[in-house]
Amino acid sequence: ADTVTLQLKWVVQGQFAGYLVAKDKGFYEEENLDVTIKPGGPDIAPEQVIAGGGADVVVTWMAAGLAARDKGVNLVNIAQPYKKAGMQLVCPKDGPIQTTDDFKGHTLGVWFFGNEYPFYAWMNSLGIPTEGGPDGVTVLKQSFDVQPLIQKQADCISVMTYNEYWQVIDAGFKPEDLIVFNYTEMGVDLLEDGLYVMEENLSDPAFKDKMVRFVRASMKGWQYAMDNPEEAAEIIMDNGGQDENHQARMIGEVAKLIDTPDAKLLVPAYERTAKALLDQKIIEKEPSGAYTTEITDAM
Amino acid sequence: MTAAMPVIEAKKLGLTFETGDGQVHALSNVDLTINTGEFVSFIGPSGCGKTTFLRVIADLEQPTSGTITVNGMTPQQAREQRAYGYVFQAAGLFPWRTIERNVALPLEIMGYSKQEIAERIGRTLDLVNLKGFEKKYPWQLSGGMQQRASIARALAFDADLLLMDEPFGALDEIVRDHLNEQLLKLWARTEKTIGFVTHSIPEAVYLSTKIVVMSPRPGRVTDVIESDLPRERPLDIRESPEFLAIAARVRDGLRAGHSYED
Amino acid sequence: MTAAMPVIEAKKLGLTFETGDGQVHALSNVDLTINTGEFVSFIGPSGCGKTTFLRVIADLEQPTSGTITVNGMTPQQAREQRAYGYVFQAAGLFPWRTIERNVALPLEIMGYSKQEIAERIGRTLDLVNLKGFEKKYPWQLSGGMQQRASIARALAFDADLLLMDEPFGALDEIVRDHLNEQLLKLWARTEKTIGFVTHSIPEAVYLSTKIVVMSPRPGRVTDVIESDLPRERPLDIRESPEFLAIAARVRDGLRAGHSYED
Amino acid sequence: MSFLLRNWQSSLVLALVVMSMAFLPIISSGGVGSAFLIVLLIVAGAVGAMVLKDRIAILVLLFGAAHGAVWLLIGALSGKTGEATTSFYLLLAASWLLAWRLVTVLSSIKPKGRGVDVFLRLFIPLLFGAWLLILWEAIVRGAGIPFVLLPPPSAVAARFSNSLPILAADVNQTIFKAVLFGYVVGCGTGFLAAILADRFVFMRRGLLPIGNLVSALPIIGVAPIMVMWFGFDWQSKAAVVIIMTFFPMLVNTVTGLAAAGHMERDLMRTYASGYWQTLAKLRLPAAMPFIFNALKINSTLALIGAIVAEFFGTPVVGMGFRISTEVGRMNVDMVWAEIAVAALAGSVFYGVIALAERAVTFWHPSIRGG
Amino acid sequence: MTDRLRDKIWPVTVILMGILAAWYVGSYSMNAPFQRDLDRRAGETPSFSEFVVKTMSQPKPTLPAPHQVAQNFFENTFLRKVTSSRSLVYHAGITLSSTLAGFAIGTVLGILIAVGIVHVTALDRSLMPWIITSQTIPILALAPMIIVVLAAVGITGLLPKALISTYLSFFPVAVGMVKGLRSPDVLHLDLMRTYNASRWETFWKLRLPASVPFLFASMKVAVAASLVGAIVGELPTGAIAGIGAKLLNGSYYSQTIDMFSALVAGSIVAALLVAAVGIVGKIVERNMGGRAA
Ligand SMILES: Nc1ncnc2c1ncn2[C@@H]1O[C@H](COP(=O)(O)OP(=O)(O)OP(=O)(O)O)[C@@H](O)[C@H]1O
Ligand SMILES: Nc1ncnc2c1ncn2[C@@H]1O[C@H](COP(=O)(O)OP(=O)(O)OP(=O)(O)O)[C@@H](O)[C@H]1O
Ligand SMILES: Cc1ncc(C[n+]2csc(CCO)c2C)c(N)n1
Ligand SMILES: [Mg+2]
Ligand SMILES: [Mg+2]
Repeated sequence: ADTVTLQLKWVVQGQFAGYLVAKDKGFYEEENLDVTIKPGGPDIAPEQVIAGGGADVVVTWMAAGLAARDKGVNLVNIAQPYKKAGMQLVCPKDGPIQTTDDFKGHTLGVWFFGNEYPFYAWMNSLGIPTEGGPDGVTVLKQSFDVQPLIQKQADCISVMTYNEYWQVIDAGFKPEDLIVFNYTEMGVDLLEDGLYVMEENLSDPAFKDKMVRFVRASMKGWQYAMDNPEEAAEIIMDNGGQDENHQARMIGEVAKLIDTPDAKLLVPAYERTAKALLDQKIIEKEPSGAYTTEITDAM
Repeated sequence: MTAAMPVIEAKKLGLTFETGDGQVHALSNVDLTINTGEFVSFIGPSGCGKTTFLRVIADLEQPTSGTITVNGMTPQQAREQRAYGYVFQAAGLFPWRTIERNVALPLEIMGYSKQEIAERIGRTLDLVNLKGFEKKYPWQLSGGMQQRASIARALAFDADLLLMDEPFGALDEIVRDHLNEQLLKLWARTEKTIGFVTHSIPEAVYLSTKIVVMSPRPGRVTDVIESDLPRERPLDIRESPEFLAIAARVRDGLRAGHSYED
Repeated sequence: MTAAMPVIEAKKLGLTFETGDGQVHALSNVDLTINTGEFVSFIGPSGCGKTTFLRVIADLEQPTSGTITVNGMTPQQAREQRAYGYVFQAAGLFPWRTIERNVALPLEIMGYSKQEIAERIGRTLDLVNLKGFEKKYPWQLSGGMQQRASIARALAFDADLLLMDEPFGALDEIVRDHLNEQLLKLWARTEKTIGFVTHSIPEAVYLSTKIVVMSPRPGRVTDVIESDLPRERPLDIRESPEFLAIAARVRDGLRAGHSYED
Repeated sequence: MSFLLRNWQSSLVLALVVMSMAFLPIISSGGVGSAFLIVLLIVAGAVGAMVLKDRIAILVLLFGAAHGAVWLLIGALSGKTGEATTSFYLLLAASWLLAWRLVTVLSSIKPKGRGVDVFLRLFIPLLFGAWLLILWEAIVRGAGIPFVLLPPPSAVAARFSNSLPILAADVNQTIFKAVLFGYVVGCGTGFLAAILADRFVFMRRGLLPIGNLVSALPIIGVAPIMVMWFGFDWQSKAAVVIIMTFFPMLVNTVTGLAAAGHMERDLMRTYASGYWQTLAKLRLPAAMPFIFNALKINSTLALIGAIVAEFFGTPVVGMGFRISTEVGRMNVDMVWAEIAVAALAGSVFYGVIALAERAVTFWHPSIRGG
Repeated sequence: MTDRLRDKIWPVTVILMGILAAWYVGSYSMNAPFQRDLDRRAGETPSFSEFVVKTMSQPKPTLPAPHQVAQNFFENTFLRKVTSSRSLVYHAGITLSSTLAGFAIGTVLGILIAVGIVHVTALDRSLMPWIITSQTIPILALAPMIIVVLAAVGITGLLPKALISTYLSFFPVAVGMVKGLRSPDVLHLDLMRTYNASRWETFWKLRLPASVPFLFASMKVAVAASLVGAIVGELPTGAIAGIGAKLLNGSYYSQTIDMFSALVAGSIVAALLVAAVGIVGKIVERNMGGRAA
């Protein structure tokens, strides 16, 4: 069987259910693939792993992928399972922030490590400086958790619809207690989990074929996970996930972002992402060849 | 002179060390009385318990049998009243203090005034002939000089009871004679009681009013010799027949304590 | 006896220590020749440079002027040929070794066989009367016993040149006499050359074929006395007029080196 | 023979040069022209170091040969990243050996004047460090290691000099706020706890086991909790530093307080010296080498602690923040620039403490020279 | 036995009680604000005693109460199979193995470096400052890169984590040993010189025994540092197993109770390790004729 190593962006959780299910259910084997899944974690940059030869294909966010490409790691998006962004900013309703006009002079929790681009793009479009002071917002590098909201260290924090949002709810907030700013709904979303490979590998037809089979099996896994969230959560738990109910719920939420599991990249979303990065000078030159539809077309 | 009052009274004193491979009887059945103003020398083969006895007096070692009183108190009480000046067998100077600061150490602890300290440092360093070495550190001095500094340290403050463990062992004869004389003068002037360990028979006889001869395994007192030499002792008293007679008695006592005789 | 061949030849030897507050002239202009099989004592006030001179011979200190040869070589070469046995002023036993392992140390280093080592430990500990203390650690021994152990350590191996820095300072007269005799016997038997620092005039005269009197600040040789006493020396030779005459000369030399005279 | 052994570096250099001839050229797409000059330089250095008598001449020759050769080697790489051949690495190793020889000769100098001594004390380690960087540069560029894995030092240096204001702000946040405060408080409380444990047997018996348990807390777990308790600004980082520095100080001080000799303690006993007097005049001075040991260990721990704690929630300034953020942005050169700053600051910090140690424990055999 | 009670158990118990009391007070006051918010949003007005109970039974408290931690710790230690990934014993075992591996390598490396520094002037002059500098590099910044680079050359599993432990633990050993190897008396060194003892013999018979107290003091610090290294090393490896993984996952889901019981487990491991080193040190010193202080 052909071997494939996949590097995840984060620890094992419902966010990556499709790949884990595909492996567990033997979908990869059916495609004659022997897939190794490497979990990620804080400060594991998948772009670095693939550049070092530690993986054949990685899951990462497009902003990070394009930034890496700009730095000479020639990543190419071969598939985009997540159609919509899951990131949002939530604020307690009894706090000072009700609308985007209230941001000035307050503290917002933001995830860094390549996850900060959508936030800065949004602030950029709102015209709010991020250096603090009465006319800008104070940015706080948010930890892994939702504590800054509970501790009132920040007035709003970043959450993923499928993960931290539910932790806020679990902590005793009711949905009606929260003001939510969803990046997708506001039209300032950047593409999230996609599959990326090194450009030089793509010139090899055998590799291309391997990727076609890989993406096909992965999407079959996603379909299965969306149809059987309980069983998928079980599989995730077996692979080191935490909190079974939370994982099942996460898969349900992720399903909403994936929509139809065809992994096709929406070119307008790509272009919006690239433009936002250019506008903020996160990348210096207009990206070209940063995606290919050949793999998904061949599925 | 005040009437002879016992400063130290040891009765059936015994001390046994527990070591990894059995017991060492350092002292056994020691009976001894030392009166105020006496100058008592301890002499005996090495390992016979001289140091141990001095340490018991100074409350540095606890006897395992018998009793001992110092000025009618327990050694601990006496120590807490700062009754002792102690010169150890090794110099034991603090390497981070200069010679003068080493001498100043007990004075600082006992709360002498700055001025008084300076004055006493000068006086005692002069006494042991270490003028000019005030600012040196111990490791910059020869062994004998270190030992003299440690003597100065013990003489700098006013303890009624001076315990000296081979203080002059590392000194040459001339300095030793000089210091012997100085010590006698100091003793005559201050009426201190002195306990003095030495290996030199002439030194013991020259200095003491009482000589305690000890013998080892187990450490015990084999002879106590009261000296009838006058209190005023010029150095040439050492050639006098009385002196030589006492010395001979000490030598005999010592020899008896040794296992080898050839 | 082999013809007198110089073992040590010092010419205009000088050594100055640099200290924080100025120079100390420990040795200056020392001229001295020591021949094979001689027993040379160094005597002088404390701080006059005796230890320093021994250390220069043993290549532990580098002279700052003049020259010195040992067996016609530099001290370093002689040291590399293991020409020295050295007894330091302080015992310097290794606290983590028992007495017998301490004595075994040089033997191990010089590659003696196990059996030979055991045999020599027994013999030398016997010589210094420390039988029964083989398994004790240094801190379980009295000061004099430690010093004797360190002497045993230096005698255990066969060095042609034995340097001893106040080896008997901490011992009582009887043991001292005993060890003096033993040392003389050993010397007669092995024809070692011995450099010996002492503060005792009788000891120096009793042991030596040559007595070097030194004086301090700066350390220099003020007198070299050749002893014409016979090589065979019973202990009572110390009462003979020849002996006393030499002793008197040494005492005068010593006294001249001291600043205080009363 | 012994002549060859005494200077084994030179002999090995010549062997390496001969071997490198078999693998020419040094750059896979290049000629052998510059290689000739490099080989000449290296051989001159090696042979010179063996035959010359004058030490100054040897030093000058070695310095010139080693650095000239490596300069040419790295120069040959410009525009040809990743094309180094075996021959390149052999010559690189040869020039490095020459530098080693240089350091060996320099170290054997027993300086007379104080100025020369200070110069050597600084120059030798700097030379060593410079060669670490040189080797890093040559290997990264020679082997074409991806920039996002390990950037060459030259790129780091460029980034460093372009980002001084950011670096300064980060240092201010991390070192001047968190580290210094945490270090002083952590070492101070560790010291006081040690005294307390020493003074009251009850405390020692009760506090030491619990102290061991609590203070060996893995800081990784503590950091998020500290952020929860003390907020995301520098106070929580200082708290982490306090926890990290407390344990070494406690342990070392307790050990040090037991280090005074038996005779010295007996001496103080005969003076009926009180606890505090014995502490001040005997046991603390005797404990100083141990206390400084802790101060030195802590100086590096404090820096690591503060930086690592910033991985968990901070304002958008600070060395740890910058490092974790810039890794995510693939600005690995900025990461290394921050690491360089951390290393520099840490070394200075350590150096200051080492100087203080020399001044305070001047009497210790290890300082007097043993 | 009564001695033991008086000398060991009683003081520890008293101080523990004090800490526990302070902890309860702390967890009340730290959890109260959030509880008040919760109640306000839910429109409840509990009595004071009800409120206190609530602050001590939050599922994700800011500072969990001791009994919450104790219960969690008990469940996860004693009621789970040791092979289960929910067992703290299992996680502690994983961490312990890389700690020990790293500690062993680090100690050996530290000793070797110290020996080199004490014996080779060129190393003494050039290496020491860089060893110190090495410790100022924030390891967590390097850890992911080390793991990535090592994985790229095919080294995975225990070794990368152990190497991070090594990195942290070699330093105290190296510094302590340099000091220890230089600690012999001048007199003792002179003695060896008169024997013309080789460097090796001087090292083996003098420097090494003299350095033993220093070695064990540094090893105590090093073993604690190793544990930190192992935990740090577990974070970027996918955080699947080990105390570090428990901590990370706990913090990722704000499961403070889990985090605290993982911390307790870590501390116990640390204390056991430090105690073990201490005991070995005592035994060695006793066999070297050590004298009770
Ligand atoms: N701490 C100790 N532990 C075990 N034995 C000891 C200890 N201190 C001394 N001894 C033993 O007690 C005996 C008496 O020792 P002490 O030091 O009193 O002798 P000393 O008469 O002063 O000898 P010296 O003239 O050699 O100094 C010796 O046999 C010694 O080995
Ligand atoms: N390391 C040193 N640094 C500075 N001065 C020193 C050093 N060693 C010795 N001296 C000085 O050199 C002089 C000679 O010292 P040395 O030890 O040789 O005397 P000594 O004759 O052996 O005396 P003693 O009989 O007291 O042992 C002394 O004044 C001493 O202070
Ligand atoms: C350092 C750090 N980075 C990101 C997140 C948030 N997070 C958790 S999952 C996820 C999606 C990744 O695909 C994101 C952004 C965090 N908590 N800590
Ligand atoms: Mg004694
Ligand atoms: Mg001397």
